[in-house]
Amino acid sequence: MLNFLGKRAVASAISLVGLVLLVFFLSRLTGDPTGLYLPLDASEEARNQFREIHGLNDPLIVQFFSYMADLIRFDFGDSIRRSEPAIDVVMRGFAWTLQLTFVTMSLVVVFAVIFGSLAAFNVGGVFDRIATFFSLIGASAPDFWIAIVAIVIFSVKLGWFPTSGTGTVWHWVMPVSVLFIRPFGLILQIVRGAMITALGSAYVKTARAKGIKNRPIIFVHALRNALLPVITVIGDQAAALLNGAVVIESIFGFPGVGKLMIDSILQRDFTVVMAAIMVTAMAIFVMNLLIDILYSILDPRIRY
Amino acid sequence: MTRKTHLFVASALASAVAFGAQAQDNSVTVVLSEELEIVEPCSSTKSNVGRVLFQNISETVTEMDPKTGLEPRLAESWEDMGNGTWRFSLRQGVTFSDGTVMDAEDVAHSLVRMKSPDIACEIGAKFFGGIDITSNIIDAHTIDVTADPAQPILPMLMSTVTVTPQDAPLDSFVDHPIGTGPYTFDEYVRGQSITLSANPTYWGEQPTVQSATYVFRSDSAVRAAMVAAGEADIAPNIALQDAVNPAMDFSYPNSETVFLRIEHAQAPLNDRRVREALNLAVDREAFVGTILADGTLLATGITPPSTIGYDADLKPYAYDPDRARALLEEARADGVPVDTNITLIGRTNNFANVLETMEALLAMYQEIGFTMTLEMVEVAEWLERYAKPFPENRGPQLIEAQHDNANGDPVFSMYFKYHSEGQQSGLTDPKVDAMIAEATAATGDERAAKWSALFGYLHEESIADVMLFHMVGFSRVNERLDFAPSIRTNSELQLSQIKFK
Amino acid sequence: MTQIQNQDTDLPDIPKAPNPVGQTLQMLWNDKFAFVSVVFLLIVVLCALFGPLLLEDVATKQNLRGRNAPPFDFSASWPYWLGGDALGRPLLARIIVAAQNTIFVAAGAVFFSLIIGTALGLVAGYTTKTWSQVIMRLADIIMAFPSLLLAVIVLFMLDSSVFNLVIVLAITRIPVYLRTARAETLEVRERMFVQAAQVMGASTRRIIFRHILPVVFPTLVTIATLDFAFVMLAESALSFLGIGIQPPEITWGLMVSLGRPYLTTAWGLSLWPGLAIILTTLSLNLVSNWMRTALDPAQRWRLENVRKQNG
Amino acid sequence: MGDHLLDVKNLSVDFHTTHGTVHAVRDVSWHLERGETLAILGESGSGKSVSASAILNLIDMPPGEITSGEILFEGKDVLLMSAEDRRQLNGHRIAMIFQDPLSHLNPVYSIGFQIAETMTAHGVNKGQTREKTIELLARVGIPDPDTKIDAYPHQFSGGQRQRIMIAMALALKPDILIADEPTTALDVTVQAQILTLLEELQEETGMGLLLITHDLGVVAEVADRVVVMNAGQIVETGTASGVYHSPQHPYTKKLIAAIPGEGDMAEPLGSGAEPILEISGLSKHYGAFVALDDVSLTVLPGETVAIVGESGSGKSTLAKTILRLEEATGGQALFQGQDLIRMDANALFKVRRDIQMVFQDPTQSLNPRMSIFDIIAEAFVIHPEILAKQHWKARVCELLEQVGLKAEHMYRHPHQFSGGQRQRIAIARTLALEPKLIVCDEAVSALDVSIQAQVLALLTQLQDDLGLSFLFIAHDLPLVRDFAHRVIVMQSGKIVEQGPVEQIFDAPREKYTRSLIAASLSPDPDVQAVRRTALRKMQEAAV
Repeated sequence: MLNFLGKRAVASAISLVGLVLLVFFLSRLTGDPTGLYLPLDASEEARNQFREIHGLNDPLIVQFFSYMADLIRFDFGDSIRRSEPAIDVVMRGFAWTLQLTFVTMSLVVVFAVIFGSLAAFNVGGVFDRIATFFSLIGASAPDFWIAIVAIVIFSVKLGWFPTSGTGTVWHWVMPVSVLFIRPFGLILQIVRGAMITALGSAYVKTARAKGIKNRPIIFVHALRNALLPVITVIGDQAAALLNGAVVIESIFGFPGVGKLMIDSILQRDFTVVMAAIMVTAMAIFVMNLLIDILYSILDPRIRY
Repeated sequence: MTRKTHLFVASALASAVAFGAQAQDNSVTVVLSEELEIVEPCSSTKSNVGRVLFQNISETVTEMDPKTGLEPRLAESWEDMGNGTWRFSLRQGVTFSDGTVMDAEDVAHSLVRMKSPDIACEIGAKFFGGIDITSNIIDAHTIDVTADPAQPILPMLMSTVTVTPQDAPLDSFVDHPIGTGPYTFDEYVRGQSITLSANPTYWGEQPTVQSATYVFRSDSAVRAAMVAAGEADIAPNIALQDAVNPAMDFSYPNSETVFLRIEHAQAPLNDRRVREALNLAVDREAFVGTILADGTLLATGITPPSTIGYDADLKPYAYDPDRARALLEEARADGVPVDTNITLIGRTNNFANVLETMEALLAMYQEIGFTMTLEMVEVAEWLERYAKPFPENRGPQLIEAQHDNANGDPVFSMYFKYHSEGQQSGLTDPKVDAMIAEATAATGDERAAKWSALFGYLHEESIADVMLFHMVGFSRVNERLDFAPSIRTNSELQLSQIKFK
Repeated sequence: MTQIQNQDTDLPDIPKAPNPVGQTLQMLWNDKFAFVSVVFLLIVVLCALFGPLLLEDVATKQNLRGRNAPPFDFSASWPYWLGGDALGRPLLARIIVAAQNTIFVAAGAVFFSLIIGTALGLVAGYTTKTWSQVIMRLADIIMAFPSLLLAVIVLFMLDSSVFNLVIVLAITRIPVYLRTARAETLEVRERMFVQAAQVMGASTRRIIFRHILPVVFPTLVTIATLDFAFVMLAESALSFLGIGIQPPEITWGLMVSLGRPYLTTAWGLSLWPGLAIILTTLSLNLVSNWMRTALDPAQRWRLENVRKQNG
Repeated sequence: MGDHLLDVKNLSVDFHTTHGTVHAVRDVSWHLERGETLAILGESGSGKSVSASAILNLIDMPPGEITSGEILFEGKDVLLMSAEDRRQLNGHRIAMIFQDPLSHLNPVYSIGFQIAETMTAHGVNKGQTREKTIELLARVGIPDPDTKIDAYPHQFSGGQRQRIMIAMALALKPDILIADEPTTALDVTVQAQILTLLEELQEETGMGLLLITHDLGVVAEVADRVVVMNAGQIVETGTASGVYHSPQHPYTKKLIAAIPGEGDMAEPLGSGAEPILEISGLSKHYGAFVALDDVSLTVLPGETVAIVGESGSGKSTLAKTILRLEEATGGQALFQGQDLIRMDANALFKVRRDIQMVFQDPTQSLNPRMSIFDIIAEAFVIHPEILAKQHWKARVCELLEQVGLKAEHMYRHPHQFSGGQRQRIAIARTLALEPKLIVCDEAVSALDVSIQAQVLALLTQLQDDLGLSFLFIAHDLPLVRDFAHRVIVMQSGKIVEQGPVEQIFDAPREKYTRSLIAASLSPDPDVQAVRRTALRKMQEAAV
């Protein structure tokens, strides 16, 4: 196990270094941020001054090594846009994103697993058809569209939930619901497929021959086996959310890392972009590791 | 359903109702279109920074009122001492919210700070670019300010200068602004909200609004919905299509002017007939009340009608496709390469409906017979093309831009847009350079006349660019407030002017 | 019950070389949902092929004074039946014209990511550990690389053209195919028919392409059809954020995003193209389910014409 | 009429598929008494398991449908009971064990949990289950039950897993135990142990045992009465001994005739010929585990050399190593004088034509996505020098006919054939390369006896016609006895004994060989009764 963790850590570190290299040089190709921060009418002198302050005048390779030198001391640099440490800006947004991901994915998993299992138990039945139809529709509708329609209906017309923002539990209802739809549809399909396989397996036949009731057959015997492929997809979906639910965050005014990322990219706030990518990448690597560990917990045959 | 879930639903409804009532008593919530990156008074000409700080936290030396003209604020009076020097007498008994007394030292420091090379202060760069400002403290409440070159409108320029305490750092932005205004800056929860509350030691009249919360939503529909749902009181800026409720939605001229910048050096745009055809090809009237709001004015110059020197006699180019085609033919006959592909460049999210506007323009130009392609680009890319140095091998381009001048004097616009040395100028015309120089140096009626002459020359003689519209903005205001947006709402929101019904 | 399939009876005679086209059509007809979906997709493809040719002019004809015309005005000419857009252009005609770019972007992105991802995945699954490691790290990096940044980089350096968008979306989707192809390859390479081929002396290339790929491919095709939906929505989201395709180019996703500001006043502007996306992806899903069955010889009988008798 | 413990009367079950309706069983009647062992004998597809599934409500309806008949348990028709009442019977009054215990045990739960679950599902207090489970495990012979109770199915051997299944089934001392092919996948020695265990437990509890099997040897070992089924119908019933000695129905006769292990044994070939394959000192290590330890053997042209041994003896590893599917750790394998082990890729490619392999499971060794033509003609694609392209079709037809299939089969896919037909296709594929040596790795183990006989006859004929050599790997001794010239016995990666077939079967030297032979079952109940006594004595002597 320790050996496995070590190997994974090394692999993640390699990926991270590759990522840093790539992002650093590629993002610098998207132009000079100076114009974005100074007024249109700023003089060339002022522009040079600005570049000097932010180290943009040095050759790219020099910039890179000085960035790496700082990075080794866990100094991610300052945000140009906010004039505060980039890592602070990112961690603030990431805390929100992490919560949002956690809440959304927890609900998705619970509901997708329950509905998917029930659909699989009676393939071709009414429940199965309804669940399949709505999950497919849900998985193919543009989320920003749903989000705005939801605000118009539930906040303005009905006044049930606040339109946007954070603060109380009620502020979370709509962003979570909208984010919920797509992974729910997708994971429900996967659960259904995996459960059909599991319910047709030999050990389920054994359980029936033993006189086990239907509910434990579905949720004890079949489900734990069916979860293995499902977890992979859950991981992918959670990773997508961790990378930022940009559209939803910007509509609902949710101060997550996705919105931060897109703003920073458009504003060429490179230090924040780099820090945000590193933080989310680390989170994704850690999550993948957790998933592997979860595998071995769920399936005693898997040992690292 | 169990009893538990009943309770759950009931409490859900109960607390949902509570949101409607959240905006209450004498506090207001303002919903802005984007989060403030910095809360620095010397950059409060950025519109969202201005809406929070300008005259609420930080006050200026003088104040420009679009109706009455220049008014005293922190300075009670001023006089021209000659040679570019003006003397300002400051108000007595004014204290900063941290308790220190505001005096001439603070004004002098603010002037130095806004030009500090170590921070990119918006005000310094935007209004004092190319001008040396020195100050001389006469006594605690009297200060001489000298501009080189001399600025006849220095008192007006001083209406942009926010006064910060003398210990404000010269090399970094402040994150907790302190000013003399009617409000104090309480808290900035990054990513979420800013709160202000009334300053009990304010030198002036105590405002009605006792506290204010600013939140940020990038989507116009959401901002409008928040005011409609009672979660916010003012959305200073919403899109035309969201302004559907006459009881809540107010339009105001927002001092923005939309135009297409032409770089005269590029063929075929170097030909006056082609530029005229570009102007004649646009059916400006058709935009108003459709893509753009009712009340949008057709522009003849780059500054709105409230600016001095605005020439009301200039007539916008009327839609005349036949004449436009004829001009093109004429130019073609003279060997002008009129079939060269012209790139029409628009900036995404520049204003509501910018896309529709650009597409409509493209269709109109293609209708006349221009070979034109449209490119919509994000702001960084747009800047690369709009500001000097222009990119290599760019070919002929029409660049859409929106210019804001709410300060009442064209000087803030003309040099940068039309002078040969101007950062965004597409002209190299010695005559224009000379006219700008003269008008800048002039005062009073002479100044207005000289600006008028320049407007006329650019519009009729040179046909410098394709002037389009003076824009209209929309605000949504909760009906419990007594507040009407004005041209200044584009860049500031004085909470002290808000009353309750 | 396994007895059914394992019956050791003589199978009925079948014609010498079955006609694959006829057989496929028959199988399609036997699954009515899939049949309707294929018909719908064919219409979409026809729109994509000929729409711009025939309707370009109609679709770009602006009428500022007749903007946001309501739908279902059947007294108007047919392109206006779904109403007009913000510039008074007929929505139906625009949806038809936009089919070309939409399908091109989605198909292009899916195609390239499928090809590249599958190739890398097969290599990672069948060759040495070193290559496998290199490829997997690459997949990690791509996965952690935000697609938005990639879009900004590519579209800034190149142009915001349809083809460049295809590149962006294709790159971001590569890891999906890569990881699936690798996982399946690792499993399939242990199967006995692969060993049988090795024993016969089959080359590595032959084993990968003739034996492993056909077994892995149906899974990948299923993912690809689902990805179609994903790519269309991703393209739409990029447009929403202002870094995707820009007018005057037009896609369904862009239309949805352009119609968004009018949701409260002219809902049709984003609803109709949104519906086009939903119906297309729904059809693709149904067809992919059908295809998964039809591509699997062991499952194919479910779709074949029910013969009068079994032996 | 409620005299019998279990009475199945006129049962007919249909399965509705898109392919048409399949009559899985038609008008089947049999009964079972307390303390009695009834065997249902039949080959795959005979419908022998269907009535058992019907008893336990394991048939999915649809697609299944019980069209007629009744199943009386203690005089009550279970088919008329509510689903809940039937669940109460399952595991409590009637229990079942299956062929493949690995897939029939849930891989993700400990065996203790799965055994205890049977008890809790029928109302036993959770607190008592652990103790009872340990008792049960001890009873069925799982060593160290106190700790093994928390282990998972994959941590046990095949025989132990079946013991666990038995413990699970007997947890509540059911009146009836249904055993569906309980020993099919197991080694002979383990099979004998499991059957003994079942017999003992039946004596202890007095339960009725319903045994479903294809193996006459198993019938001979345990059954009192036997029901023979073919194509969904009962063709014959009687006592085990009666049916074996005087079968009435032609199908039964055919079945008994096909049983291997009764014919003449082959004479060894003259030793004058140059060996085609000469292996010496071959070894293969997986880390510390030694799979092959210094193995040496020879194969003559036209000779069949059988390798027998239990699972884990290294016989499959030997095959894979020779074919270079695994790399050997040491030793050499000379094929016509060239060392296969150290051959470079080019030479190996050439020699591949001469050494071929037939795999155990034809379902898995044929690519399901290729047509029969593609599968067989692949030989010509890989080795184009064999045949010009225009002759491929004709040659494939010829090969198909040679293995007893029809030419028009070549456009079909493997799933359209039965197991026996698939194995013929696999053989046709190897023949396409015109090899000199074919390695058969359990090539007929998965097939029904009658099919086994056909395939072996085919192989024998091919040997006679083409002079092929076979390296025949099997665990089934009677098969080997009929087919091989020489036999090699392997245990734990080592060769323990080798010699001509007659010597091995009639005068085995090694104790291990003797125990193997003793454990294999005779289809004759009378012979088997004698053997059983002998084996018991041997075991007692060992203890």
